Amino acid sequence: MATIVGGIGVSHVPALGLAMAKNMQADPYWEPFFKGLAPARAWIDSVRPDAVVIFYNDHGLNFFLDKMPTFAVGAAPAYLNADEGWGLPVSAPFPGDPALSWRIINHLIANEFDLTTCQEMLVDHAFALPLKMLWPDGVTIPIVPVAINTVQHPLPSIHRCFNLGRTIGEAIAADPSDRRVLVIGSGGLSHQLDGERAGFINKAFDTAFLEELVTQPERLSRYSVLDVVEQAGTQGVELLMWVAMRAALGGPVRQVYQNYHIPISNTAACLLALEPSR
Amino acid sequence: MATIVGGIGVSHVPALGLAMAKNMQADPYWEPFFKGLAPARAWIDSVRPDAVVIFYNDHGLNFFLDKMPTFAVGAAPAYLNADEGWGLPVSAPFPGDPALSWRIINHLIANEFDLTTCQEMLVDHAFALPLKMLWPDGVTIPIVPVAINTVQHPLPSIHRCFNLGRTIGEAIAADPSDRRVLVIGSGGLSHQLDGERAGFINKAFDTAFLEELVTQPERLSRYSVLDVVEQAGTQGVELLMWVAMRAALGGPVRQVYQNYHIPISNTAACLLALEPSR
Amino acid sequence: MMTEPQTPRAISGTIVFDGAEAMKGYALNKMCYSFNDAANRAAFLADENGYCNRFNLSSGQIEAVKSRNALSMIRAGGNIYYLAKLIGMLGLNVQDIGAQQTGLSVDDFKAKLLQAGL
Amino acid sequence: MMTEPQTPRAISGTIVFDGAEAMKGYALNKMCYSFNDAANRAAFLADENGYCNRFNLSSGQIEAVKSRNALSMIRAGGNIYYLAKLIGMLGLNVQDIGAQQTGLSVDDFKAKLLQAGL
Ligand SMILES: [Fe+3]
Ligand SMILES: [Fe+3]
Repeated sequence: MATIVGGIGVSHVPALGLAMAKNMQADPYWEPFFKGLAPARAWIDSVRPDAVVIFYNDHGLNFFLDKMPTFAVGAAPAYLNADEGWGLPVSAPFPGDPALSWRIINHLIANEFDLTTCQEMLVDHAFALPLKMLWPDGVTIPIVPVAINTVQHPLPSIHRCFNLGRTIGEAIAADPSDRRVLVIGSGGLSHQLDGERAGFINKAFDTAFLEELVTQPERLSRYSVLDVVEQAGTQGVELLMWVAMRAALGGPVRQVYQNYHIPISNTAACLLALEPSR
Repeated sequence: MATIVGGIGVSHVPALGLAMAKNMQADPYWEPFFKGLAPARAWIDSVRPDAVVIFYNDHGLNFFLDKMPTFAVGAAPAYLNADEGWGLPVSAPFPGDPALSWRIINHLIANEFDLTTCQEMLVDHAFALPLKMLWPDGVTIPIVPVAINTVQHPLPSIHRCFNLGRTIGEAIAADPSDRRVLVIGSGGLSHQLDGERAGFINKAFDTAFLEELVTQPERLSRYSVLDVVEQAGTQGVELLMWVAMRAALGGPVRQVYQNYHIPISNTAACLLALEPSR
Repeated sequence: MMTEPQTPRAISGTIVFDGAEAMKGYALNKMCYSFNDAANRAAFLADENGYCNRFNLSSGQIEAVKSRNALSMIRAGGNIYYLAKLIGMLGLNVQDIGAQQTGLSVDDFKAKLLQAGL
Repeated sequence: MMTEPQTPRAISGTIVFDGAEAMKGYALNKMCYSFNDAANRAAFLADENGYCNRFNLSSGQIEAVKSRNALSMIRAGGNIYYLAKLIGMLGLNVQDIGAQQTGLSVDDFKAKLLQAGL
């Protein structure tokens, strides 16, 4: 049976990608975030994942408002990154895991998730950057992308994203292979790029959110999406990715590592590593 | 408050469109189906709808396997028909009802339907033909399209489609306008175009299905989608549209009119008109 | 609510287009989807091999298309909703391919359909 | 499970991009989405008016784009995820538009961000 070996929550701020492209990881501005990667990489090496499921939000590369899915699951043999318009170098293609994708799709639709399935799918920086940070020499293990809409409201609720993650966790647990799956939630934490409140960051909310995410994630469902907008900013809703990642891990977890830093560009950035308690 | 004035279930066999394009409605082959339209049109005139919600399945015009939604709701000011490749004349644009679309979208996502929303959407013969049949001079009342995947399995279950329809019915009932909404389910009945079983039609199943659809539609959930494939054919799964239409009507209904005929092209064709019992 | 995917089952004379078929048939179906556009239909008719190669069809899929045989195209992963566009532009209708797939003459296939209504 | 849509609420300095905004901003966002393609970025830069008209931007949207003012573009229905592509190709980054939207200098805006971490 397949197992989930752990979960990573991580920010995908485009500026991190530009900093990596320019090899500035050791510069004083960037170092407080990038120093968090070494322990995460060492832990990943120790848990030996051979597949990844990543929850991320597309920023207008693959999806537009003509066909905007709430939840989209990739089922492609490979995923291409592409030009997003603002200068991030394009990554090499990423390997897919269609068998695991279909396992997840079949289980989700049987459990009344109304997926959009994607046998071809361009993946943006929210997908590419976490993988680049965690596997700087290129990721060779196959990946299942799960995109959650954060562009156009109404977004799915925290409760719905929690159940999405939990149901994907069940699908993985029921997989007859011996896959060792790492689950990634890519986004956040608190930030707001648009409006007179641009630059809004809420350390107190992030701290409380992270604490509850680890210890009693079901309780986060008390926040509506608009609560999250109010407390964490318009792009702080990317926390939905973290909720889905945490829910996929199931029951109690051990926090392996956390590195929270303000600011990276306009964002409260974080890397969190979690391991299921056995 | 808006009300649902009735429901129509109707086949969308492309051959019907070709027959209309050639003005062959009175020919002996076509007349048994087309004769059913006059009473339906008269009844529609009598219930005076001023908006339409139509459940239909896209046949590879707007959606491909790169972004295949389970449920997609249109939210466009107008919907264009287009060339589908096999010769049906292209219809004039259809007016949309974005306000009602968003009312429905908001309510569905709040109730944990994971929609794909479409602010631009090409609509195929499954959308255009029923409207053409029911409004031969062109439909001028605005329309909300709801597309249900029948192309790629797993399809949503009958239970899920029932709840989709029911929840759309609730959204309409909660709309503060005085809209009078006609709900259409476009598809079926039993037919199979592909495989050694091509030409499969099951009158006994259709008859029993139609009877239950009217009187106790919840019971239809005992059929899995594969049961429907087995009993009604690979394209008989278009019955999902009828389930959603019926569920939108809510409680008891009165059957106004039914015209079931075998065959139109390879299909058991039907027109059914239902009115909520008051 | 179900908690497990439906168990696949054999339905005689029927291929259920599921994930496995969708993977197998992707290139073929993508080509057929392109036939919504008249210019693409003309390009196929002008250079069938070149057009198939442009969409990376497997050699088996190219053979299936060449054969004009619906069962072969379906077995190569073709989905009838997309294949219909190719079949239509080749001048065939659903009754022609119904006859072809069932091994009947078109007249006998039509008679069988009429029979289903009695 | 909720049974009613969330009640819209005012969040200061914040526009929630919902259905109403999505309808209002469709043309503008569609244009911005096109800027994933370098050729389209070049076409815009070569003939801004012509490019905006090709996407049927309203005159208010064209003015907002011309102003290079992020708040105006957002009020015209622009969504930040799509606007980011336009803003980026105009040589601005999120800190430049953060400063612009909050009426601060870029240095003061950056200082405010640092402050949030203390
Ligand atoms: Fe982001
Ligand atoms: Fe159909």
